[in-house]
Amino acid sequence: MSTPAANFSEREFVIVQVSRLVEDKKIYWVGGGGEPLSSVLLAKRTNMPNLQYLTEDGVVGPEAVVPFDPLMTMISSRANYRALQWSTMNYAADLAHLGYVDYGILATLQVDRYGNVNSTVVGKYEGGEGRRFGGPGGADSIAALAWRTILVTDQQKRKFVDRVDFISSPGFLDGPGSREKHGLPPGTGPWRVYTPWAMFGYDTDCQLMLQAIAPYVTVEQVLDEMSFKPKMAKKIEILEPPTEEELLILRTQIDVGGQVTDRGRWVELRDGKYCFAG
Amino acid sequence: MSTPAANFSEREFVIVQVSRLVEDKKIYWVGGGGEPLSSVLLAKRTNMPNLQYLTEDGVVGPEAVVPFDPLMTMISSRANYRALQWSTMNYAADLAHLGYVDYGILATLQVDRYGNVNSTVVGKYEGGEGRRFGGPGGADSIAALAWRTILVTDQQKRKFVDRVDFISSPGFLDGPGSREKHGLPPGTGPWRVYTPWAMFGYDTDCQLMLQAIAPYVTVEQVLDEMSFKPKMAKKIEILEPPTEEELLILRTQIDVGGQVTDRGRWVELRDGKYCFAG
Amino acid sequence: MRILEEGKGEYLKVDPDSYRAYVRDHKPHEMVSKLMSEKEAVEKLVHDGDYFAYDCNYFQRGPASLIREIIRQRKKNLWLCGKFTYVACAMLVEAGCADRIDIGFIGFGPWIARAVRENRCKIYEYSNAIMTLRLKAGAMGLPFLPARSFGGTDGFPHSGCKIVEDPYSKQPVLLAPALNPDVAIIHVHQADEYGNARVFGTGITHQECALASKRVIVSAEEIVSTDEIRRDPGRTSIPHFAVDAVVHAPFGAYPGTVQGYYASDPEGVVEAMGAMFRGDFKAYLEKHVYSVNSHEEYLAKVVGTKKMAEIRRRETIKEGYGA
Amino acid sequence: MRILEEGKGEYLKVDPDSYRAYVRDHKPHEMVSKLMSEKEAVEKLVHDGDYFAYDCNYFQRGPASLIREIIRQRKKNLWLCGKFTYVACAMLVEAGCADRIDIGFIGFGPWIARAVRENRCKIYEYSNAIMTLRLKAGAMGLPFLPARSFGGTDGFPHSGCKIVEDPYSKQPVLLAPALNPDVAIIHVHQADEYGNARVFGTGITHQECALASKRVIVSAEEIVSTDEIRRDPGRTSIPHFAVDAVVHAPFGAYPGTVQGYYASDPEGVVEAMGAMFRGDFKAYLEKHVYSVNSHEEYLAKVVGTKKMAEIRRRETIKEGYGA
Repeated sequence: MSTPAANFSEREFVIVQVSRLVEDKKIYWVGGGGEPLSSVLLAKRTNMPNLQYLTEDGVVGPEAVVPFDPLMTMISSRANYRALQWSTMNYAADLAHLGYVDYGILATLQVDRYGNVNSTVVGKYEGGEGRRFGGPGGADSIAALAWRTILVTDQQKRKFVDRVDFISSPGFLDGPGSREKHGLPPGTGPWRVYTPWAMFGYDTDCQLMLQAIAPYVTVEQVLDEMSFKPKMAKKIEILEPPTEEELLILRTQIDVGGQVTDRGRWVELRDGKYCFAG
Repeated sequence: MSTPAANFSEREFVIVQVSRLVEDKKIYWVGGGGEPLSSVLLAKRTNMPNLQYLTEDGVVGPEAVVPFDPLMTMISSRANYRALQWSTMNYAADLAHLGYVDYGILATLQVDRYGNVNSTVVGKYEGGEGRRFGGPGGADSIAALAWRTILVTDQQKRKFVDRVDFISSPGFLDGPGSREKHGLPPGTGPWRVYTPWAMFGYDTDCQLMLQAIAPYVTVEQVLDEMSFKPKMAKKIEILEPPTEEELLILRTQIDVGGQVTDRGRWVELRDGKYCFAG
Repeated sequence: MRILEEGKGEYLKVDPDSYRAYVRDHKPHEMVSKLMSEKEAVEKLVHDGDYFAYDCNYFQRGPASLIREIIRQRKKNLWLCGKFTYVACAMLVEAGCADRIDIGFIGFGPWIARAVRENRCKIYEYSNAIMTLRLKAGAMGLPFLPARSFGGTDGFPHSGCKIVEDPYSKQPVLLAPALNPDVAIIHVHQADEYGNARVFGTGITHQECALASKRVIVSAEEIVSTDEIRRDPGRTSIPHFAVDAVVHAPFGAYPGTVQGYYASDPEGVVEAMGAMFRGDFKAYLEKHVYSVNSHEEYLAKVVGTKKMAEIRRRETIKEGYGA
Repeated sequence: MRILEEGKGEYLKVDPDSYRAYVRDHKPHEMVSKLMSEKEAVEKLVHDGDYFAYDCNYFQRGPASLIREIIRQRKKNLWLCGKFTYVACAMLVEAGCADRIDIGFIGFGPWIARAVRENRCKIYEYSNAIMTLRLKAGAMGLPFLPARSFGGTDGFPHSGCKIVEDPYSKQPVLLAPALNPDVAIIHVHQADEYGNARVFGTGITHQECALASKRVIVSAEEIVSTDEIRRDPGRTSIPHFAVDAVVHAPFGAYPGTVQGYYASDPEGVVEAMGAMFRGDFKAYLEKHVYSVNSHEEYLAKVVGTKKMAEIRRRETIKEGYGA
């Protein structure tokens, strides 16, 4: 049942990677829908049935019925089915303030060396000249209050920048000590960044560090798709590809319509090696 | 049906007086049980069926089933029957903060010239030498936040003092402007003090003013039972005695066991005049 | 308690004392029937220039029919509480109803971007949680509430938040200014004619919005008796005295869902999202707002009984959504 | 934000960061069964010297059986959260379990008065609402919450509250320090084995106590399945991860009431009140606490099946007290 898959999309790859980080004994706050929620739903259906997560609408530990109608990842009967508790947003924020959120999972538009997240504007903020996006939403609270934040983003030069154009949600801001200086609780911050090509952690100086790559890319390819050079782990690991079982669950139960995964390139196993398809 | 009663206790008199102040279109926060709650329950059963009150346990607009078991004036099925909303204490305080509480009604142990209320200690606080009581409870919030506070107390020298031994719940503190100085919202404060013998209001300088007396006492008797001389209204009114109807409801529906009213002296109508019995 | 940092964004004046006086003088403390049509409620209670909050959003148990009515009545210069929402802010800006937005999360779209560039719309930056906290402060009658988030962001300087030295821990802590909107609209499962209202399931800030706002319109899927409310007071989410108008609006959240009652209409959701992404709500507003005079007419002519039956049928989960 | 006035009363240290770390390291984030006996729960979770909060009181849906167990185990040097309560503080002081009390309202009685005079018990002054607000601040993970009451009282100087200049309105506003008790006990209608708990009807601060406190014991009239909890998540008052022990305690509030389940026992109430007013709990404690080894034995030997049947029968009102 754990046969490595021969065919999968980059998106599927990243969802599977994040799902494997998830632990039964921890509580997650999942930002929005997309990859973060798919990862958690996948984990719940692979080997973590007791996994608990909350979302912005104050739902605690639901047993969501998938798939969802478009955008219906919160305040909907399927997303909130058989929860342990229903409440409202300030309650979710209270739990996060209290330290109950072990991990936050966020999809991000743009991320920088210190794990700061931009979901507000690409380009210049003043005068409305840049390209404007929706704002931090619930991500700011997750990034500020979860003990460890897992970010999911694309491996693209414009998304992986030395300094985000606008800090919508805090990473390590300017480095060690600066979160606390601005009133955020100590011991928190970004922990991992996943892209379809790589996994990053953080060094003790709070700077991004490449730790592992996908089996279908090289370190050079990854670095080419970043606007800055990250720190490098002593040994760069190779991430395990999705298994057939994981993909089956993802495709038939969670992302049935392909809304989440139907972007990015496809990967195939060719002559015992993973490479981009076509 | 509105025959003046020929026989009643001082306690019954004061409950009836306060009940007549109550208005259908206002919201009351009733402190504890005793006279304040009895007055409101009586009002609800005379001519104000839609009267709404809340209590410390976050009940909004109950249709209480009387009588209650001893002390069961809150968090009990009879006291909270058919409420409009059930919640908890912080919610009651929120409503009071918001200005929803038109009137607060409080029974007090000791009250002073400025309407300050003592329910903490009679005598010296330091060293525990004075006689100690239970503390402000919910009364402090009522006294601070209700637009108008109605106090109920005994007409006794030791209860009616120039300055209370300990301000448990705020009246006008030291006079005009001092509530605001200590963070209390403007436009609030004590409004009436009822005793079995008299009704007091407040002058523009925030000092207690005798406005009316019971038909069975004289102004001199009232003043004799105060440790200070209050301001006097231009005309001292005579309070109307309870009616037979009011007493019937009070005795048969509300204070059936006599727990609330079975203290103080009895009053009777003798030769067309009210006087103390016996 | 030193102020360490201050945002410079304009914010609705914090004045809990005036709000208290408003509550005393204008909120309906007595039980009076407030049933009225959407038209009447919006005419009476939504004023040009208001700070305006709607709870939830156009797709998720939001007051979609009331938002359409506000657009239909061509309200002007609203200041929007833009938290946890997709298309409604963009619709309101494009329809000419709004010119300021406090942002937690909104579907921004090219139209708002254009309006911002042309200085027709001002943006202030928050997060969803800070906006809901501001409403909570407003609903508690307090001037502010502290929080441990939002500091250090680039949104902070464009907000009304401050960072002070906590006099207890001596650590920096953020303060969020209380928000008391002029008007709020909230869609609920059930309400009685006085405004005692029940929301089943999760939500964003329905109770906070109702208690924090000067004028409150509740639209309800079902009007129930006050006896029914009194039968289960633990289910009451909003007390009558916070509410100024009760509108009976079955399918009031369409094209969105009301959990336990009906599913969203994916087609309707995609149509609205598409208009937002294109930055062109003209056709959408024409079809869904201006072509009809009321929600009843909208249901009859635009939505249709077939669609209504279908979304009811698709909402198979009922557990937890009834008293 | 200037500090204008400061209370000088000792108060439990405000340290939200340490509480967060405690929650991360010690709260049971996973679903594990926590069913245990009262004896075991109190042995494990109530420590000498703890700051100890019980919700409601000995007469009104309070954890009366757990309070008796704490006395039976002769816990020492507890610091009591004395809000909205009659006899329990006096019992705990007289039994030698407690030597500090934060007072909102307690039945004081001559025994505590004597203990205070003899410097065996320290008193700090608050109000019920300020104590519940302190717990709320603790339950929100914040260092303080503002309030518009308690300033100007003679309790204020004996408290941990401060009055500061509100940086928004520039008016004086009170701050109440957050309270994160070491241990809290809460009696509820229903709980599952993990601690997901339901309170029906009104209450004081059950949710706040559970979320604010390091160690939490829930005693429940009924143990229900997690499926039953999941059937109606809107009824959940306390989530499992806040709870460290679940004790099945039918008639756990005796001699008090559990609304909808059983009435109070007026005789039992008067007996306890009488002991308090006399300032002599010796006979009361002997009979109701020390003469038995457990709540089960207490029900069998002291209360008796007749009394239990009677108070169940007298609780005729059920409306609103069931899921």
